[in-house]
Amino acid sequence: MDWWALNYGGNMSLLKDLFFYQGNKWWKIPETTELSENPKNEHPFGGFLEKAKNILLILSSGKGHAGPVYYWIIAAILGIITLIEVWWFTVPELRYMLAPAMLIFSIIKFALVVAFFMHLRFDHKMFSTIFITCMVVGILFFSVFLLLSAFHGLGT
Amino acid sequence: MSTISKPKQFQLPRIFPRPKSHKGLWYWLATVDHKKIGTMYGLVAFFWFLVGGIEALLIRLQLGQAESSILSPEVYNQMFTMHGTTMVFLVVMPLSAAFFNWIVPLQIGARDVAFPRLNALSLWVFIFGSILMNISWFVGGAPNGGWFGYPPNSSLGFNPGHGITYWVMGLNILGVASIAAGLNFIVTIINMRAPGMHMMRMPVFTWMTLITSVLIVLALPILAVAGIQLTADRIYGTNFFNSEAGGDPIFWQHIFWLFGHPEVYILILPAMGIVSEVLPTFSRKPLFGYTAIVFAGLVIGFLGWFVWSHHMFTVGLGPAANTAFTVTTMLIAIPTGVKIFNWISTLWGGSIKLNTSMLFSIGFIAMFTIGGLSGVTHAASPSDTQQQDTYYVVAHFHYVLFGGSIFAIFSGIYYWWPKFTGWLLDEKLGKISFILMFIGFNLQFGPMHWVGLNGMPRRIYTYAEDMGWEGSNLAATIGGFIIAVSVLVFLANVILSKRNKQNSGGDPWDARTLEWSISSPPPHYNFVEIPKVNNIDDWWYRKYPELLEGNNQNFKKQKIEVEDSSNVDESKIHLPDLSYYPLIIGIGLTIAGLGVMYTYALVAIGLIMVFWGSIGWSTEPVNEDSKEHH
Amino acid sequence: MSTNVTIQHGEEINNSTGVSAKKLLMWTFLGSDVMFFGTFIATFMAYRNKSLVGPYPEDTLNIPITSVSTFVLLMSSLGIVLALHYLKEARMGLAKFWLLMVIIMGIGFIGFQIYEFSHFANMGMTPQVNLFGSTFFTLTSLHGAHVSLGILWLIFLLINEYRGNLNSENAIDLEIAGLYWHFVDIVWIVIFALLYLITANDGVPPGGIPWIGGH
Amino acid sequence: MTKKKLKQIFFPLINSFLFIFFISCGFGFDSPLSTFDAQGPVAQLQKDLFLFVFWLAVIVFFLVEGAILYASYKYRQKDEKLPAQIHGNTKLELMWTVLPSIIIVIIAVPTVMGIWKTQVMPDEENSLIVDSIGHQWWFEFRYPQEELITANELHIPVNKDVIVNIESQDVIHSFWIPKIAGKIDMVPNHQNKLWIKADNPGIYYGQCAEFCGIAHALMKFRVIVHTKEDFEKWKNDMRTPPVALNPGSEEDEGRKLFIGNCSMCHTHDSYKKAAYHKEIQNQNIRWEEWKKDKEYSAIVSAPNLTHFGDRLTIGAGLKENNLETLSSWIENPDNIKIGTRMKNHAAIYNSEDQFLTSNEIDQIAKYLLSLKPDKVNVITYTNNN
Repeated sequence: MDWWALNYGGNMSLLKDLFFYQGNKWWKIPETTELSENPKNEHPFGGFLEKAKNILLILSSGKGHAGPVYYWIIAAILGIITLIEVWWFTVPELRYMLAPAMLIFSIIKFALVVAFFMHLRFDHKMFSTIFITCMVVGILFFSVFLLLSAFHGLGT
Repeated sequence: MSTISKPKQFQLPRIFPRPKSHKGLWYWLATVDHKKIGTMYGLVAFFWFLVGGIEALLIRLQLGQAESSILSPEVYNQMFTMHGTTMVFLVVMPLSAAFFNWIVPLQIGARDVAFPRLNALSLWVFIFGSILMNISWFVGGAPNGGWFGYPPNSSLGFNPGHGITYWVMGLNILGVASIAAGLNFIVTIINMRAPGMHMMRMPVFTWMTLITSVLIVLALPILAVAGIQLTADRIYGTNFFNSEAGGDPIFWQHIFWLFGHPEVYILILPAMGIVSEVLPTFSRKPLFGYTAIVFAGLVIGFLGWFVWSHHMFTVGLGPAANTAFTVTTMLIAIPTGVKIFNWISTLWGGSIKLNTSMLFSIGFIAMFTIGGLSGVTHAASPSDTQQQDTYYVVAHFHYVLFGGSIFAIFSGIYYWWPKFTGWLLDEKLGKISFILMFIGFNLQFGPMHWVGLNGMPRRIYTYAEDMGWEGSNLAATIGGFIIAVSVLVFLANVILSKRNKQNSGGDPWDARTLEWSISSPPPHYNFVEIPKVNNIDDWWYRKYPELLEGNNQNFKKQKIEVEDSSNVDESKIHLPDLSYYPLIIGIGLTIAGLGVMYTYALVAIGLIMVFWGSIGWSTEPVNEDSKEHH
Repeated sequence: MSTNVTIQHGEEINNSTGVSAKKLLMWTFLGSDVMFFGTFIATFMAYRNKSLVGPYPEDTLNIPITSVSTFVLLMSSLGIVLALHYLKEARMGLAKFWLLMVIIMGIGFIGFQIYEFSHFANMGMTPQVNLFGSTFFTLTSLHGAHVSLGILWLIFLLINEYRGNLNSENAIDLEIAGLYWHFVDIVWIVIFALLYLITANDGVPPGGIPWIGGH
Repeated sequence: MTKKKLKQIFFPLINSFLFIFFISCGFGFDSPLSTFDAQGPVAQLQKDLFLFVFWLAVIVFFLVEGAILYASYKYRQKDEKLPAQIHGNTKLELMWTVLPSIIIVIIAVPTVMGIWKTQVMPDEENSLIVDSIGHQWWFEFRYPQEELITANELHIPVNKDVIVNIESQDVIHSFWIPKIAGKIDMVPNHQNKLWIKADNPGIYYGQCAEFCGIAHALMKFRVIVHTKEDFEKWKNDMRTPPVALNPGSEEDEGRKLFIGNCSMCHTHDSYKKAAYHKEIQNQNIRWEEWKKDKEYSAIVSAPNLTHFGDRLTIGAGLKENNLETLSSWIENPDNIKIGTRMKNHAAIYNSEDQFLTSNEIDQIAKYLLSLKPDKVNVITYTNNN
């Protein structure tokens, strides 16, 4: 547990981190330029979500940088994955695995483009927050919807 | 797009000169000032409120007695379709948008929204979209498929003619306006807050605007897709909802309510925001449980995405799906309850000033509670199969959307009117209009609970005498006319109060948030100096600094005057200049929409206008005189 | 009170957070577009194998050709990221070259799509013929409309680059156009996987009538 | 604020509440479509569940509204002093998050049990199966086990599980018999199932509850719940040919007119053997014809008129079935129900040379009323509405 305490400290509250803290971390709406102490307020949700926040922070933190060479490498990887996709499609023996494989490949490609080409990995974390929120709501939402369409009338 | 001005910046040759004067029609057409745009939103939406109200009165007249024949069944179907569509898309949403426009930049201490021209675009697209939808009355019949437009009844095979096409086209265009406005307010609220205004120092109205905008931005595209699919079905003969080609009518219901349920929260969250501003101001104490109210709003905004099938308990999704949606629907009652209890606690122990605005807000809590409780009876899906599509549902959502949204909007009108105009509305007439509206509203929609449980289905243009529904319907009709009288009293109030202007000053209510720290009506640049925010209700604590030191006993109001804008060197404040390109794009979009129904020539003209507008927009400098800064 | 007068220029970086408002707008718009394409893709998936008459995916889709066009679009994403990089470094020659390449690749992609559509139409597959046609054509043509809009936008920026209006100082304008372009690309990544690779082998669904029109 | 002003504001509020309460109570729940007069286990469960939630809601209602009224009266402004500035209270917040959650759980348990109880179909072997098909704007009923077919009047035995398979041919309708069970939609391309069971013999009202076009308000039906013996009799009747007609009588003239003008859409001889399958086939053909040419097709799907003389109502439950209403219907269906396909497609309304004289209309009506099973086998319909 040392690395946990080392990286994320022990005395943060989720609310403070989400809304009051100045910095450039994940899941953060940026702060305005000048800060001053907030008056004492009641926070009925203060504190007890701390662990969840720490897990989120750990899952999502990361550093890195990119330049033209990186871009070419990423493009090469993208191209290779596309080739593998098409090859996989043409091999009849692999066809039973087609759907999951294609989904995984497209998610990898999706993530590569978003993270490196769209600079989400290096940019302000708020952009990630916005985009990932939309993706999560969308994916959850349409999964439920597809389930409902597929299992219409289940149980009657 | 390229907006940074350079001396050799390419500019589209201008057909019209860029307006300069801050007066006259040309100014109103080209304005990018959020306050002017808010005013126009308000006026246009209020016009549609009157239109939708007249439609409602005609419906009530028809149903006032058994087997009446004031409206033909065809016209009746058009009436209730347009009443629903008008009230949702042309009244409550734009009236909320009017408040967003007027209030949000003032509350967060900004000079304008983040994208003033985009804001003007939203306004014009909304205005022309609403006109487009209502053109249908004059060209062969208004839409008649209900505001939910279920196919196959709304598909070409069962509903020939242009009515439904106008409806979907109008919704698509209005969707563009809403999404543009939603994007604008998200960016504005995140990015334009005054220094020191943390997210958790924002006024609740601004918070609810943010949540509403997020819902708009995520939900309206779904409606756009449904609209595109239905348009394609009707015009190009595709098969999305064509049951003969294997298309699934249930599918439309899913997409529509995928959009439709977040839409319900789009309609009610701004109202909750307004009430959360009015209650603490007139109770003269802080909002009870600010954080809880904000979080309850967030939770409602999120849960609202996963309850849509409670509109579909009777389509046969099966007990598994019904159980899941019953549970998620009931969960929504919890954050809603938290809000109601917090509002009551805000009243509790306060020093309540019962003026018109406050009465409407208290009326909101009282009526919204009834709507919420009847909502729980709907969530119980076995008994909902008895209530679905009866007047019980009509009663329920009018208690939420009229007793909720409209009451709160009137509360907001009376509350912010002095900020809009600089003069006060008459309290006596205001209270009369409240009492009339309260009685009329309950008289109209209260008996609908009973008549619905007594088996009266929705959307019927007539009913037989032996059904036992006449008494309740007559009461409802009388109630409807009482509401109409109260709206007339409100209009009279506006006219009479304007005649003997009672100057309000900048801060007539001894209010709490930043918009009251400047003069009324605010100058076009809003704040002489961008304020520095130290507290939640910053303006309040500037007036009562002792409160911050924990002094709860002997309060003294510090003498702080609202900002004086008479001696301001305006040359130092740079605001975007007027632009008529948003108007051109708005007109172009509407023409293109009309063309989709009639001829491609119009589509081409519309698209050329849109293209011209966008190029002009992106090449014109934001302000003409800002060139030397770059 | 400090003399903190924020001079505001409307739609420029004018804010108290230091985040570009335009970029924020674009990301929020992309989030909104996720729902737009999400609904269309969900429609397609929900109607998969529900067509009653042919042609079915296995009768029509041509994976090799689409693979090439997919590759072209992917590489255009590389192009725009390089164009932006060189623009930021003020290496205008390379910046212009790559932006031009992106536009050419984009037009190439649209060309492939036009070819594909006309090929399908010749085979007898139209949006009117069955559910597969309806869902396929609306989704791909709306994606194509997004690409076309992006091409117009990039041409506009390229003109500005030649006129010297777009330079390293306002590279943000290219960056947000790039975000849009990348998004269109990732949507195609999903479309290529779902509409083409996964469904391309779908034949006659239960209850469907086999298609007799030949290739 | 003075007391006088308070009176001005609060008394109207309270009065309006009371007013609404009293007038609403006066209206009662005596409609034939009332959901409060449950006559079957499904409706009973739904009613009980509603009342359970309702009374809980009433308690919450009085607490909340009472608190609002009390607070607004008690804490009205008395002086210019500021009240105590309270920002919140964590314990209270927790309380009113947890308490509603508990209430929700209390409501959710019987609700979920109710969902599974009402929506899971009973054993098919021991149930009567009825197929109900919604049309614009009438209901078709088929009994696949018995091979019977009828329209707008659903006959079922008392105290027996009935599974209704619910479909639609054109747009979405909804099948609803408030006194027996909650509604379920009739959706093209989907087969929904509804379980109903009636406790007492009698006549119950049904109604389409999903907006389905111009005559939505007029799309009704009747459910006739028989005792077991009566139901057997009814089944026998449905297989018995009608009373023979005297050649040359008015009824016989009507028969000829009917065969010439009406019988391409209206089947009236489903008492024959194997008529069931033929009628289904015919309805499908009619439906296909109409789909092909929705404006001018010569035939459209139409209600089966076998033993029409025994029907209680005409026009899908709109009017009592007698010579006067029937003649008025045949003369112009718009008199009774607007927008019917009969009016839009039948040659007798659209081409001048085929218009009927009032005499002919009377003859057809008399013929239709004479369509009664031969054996006099009187079933007593007890109308308890």
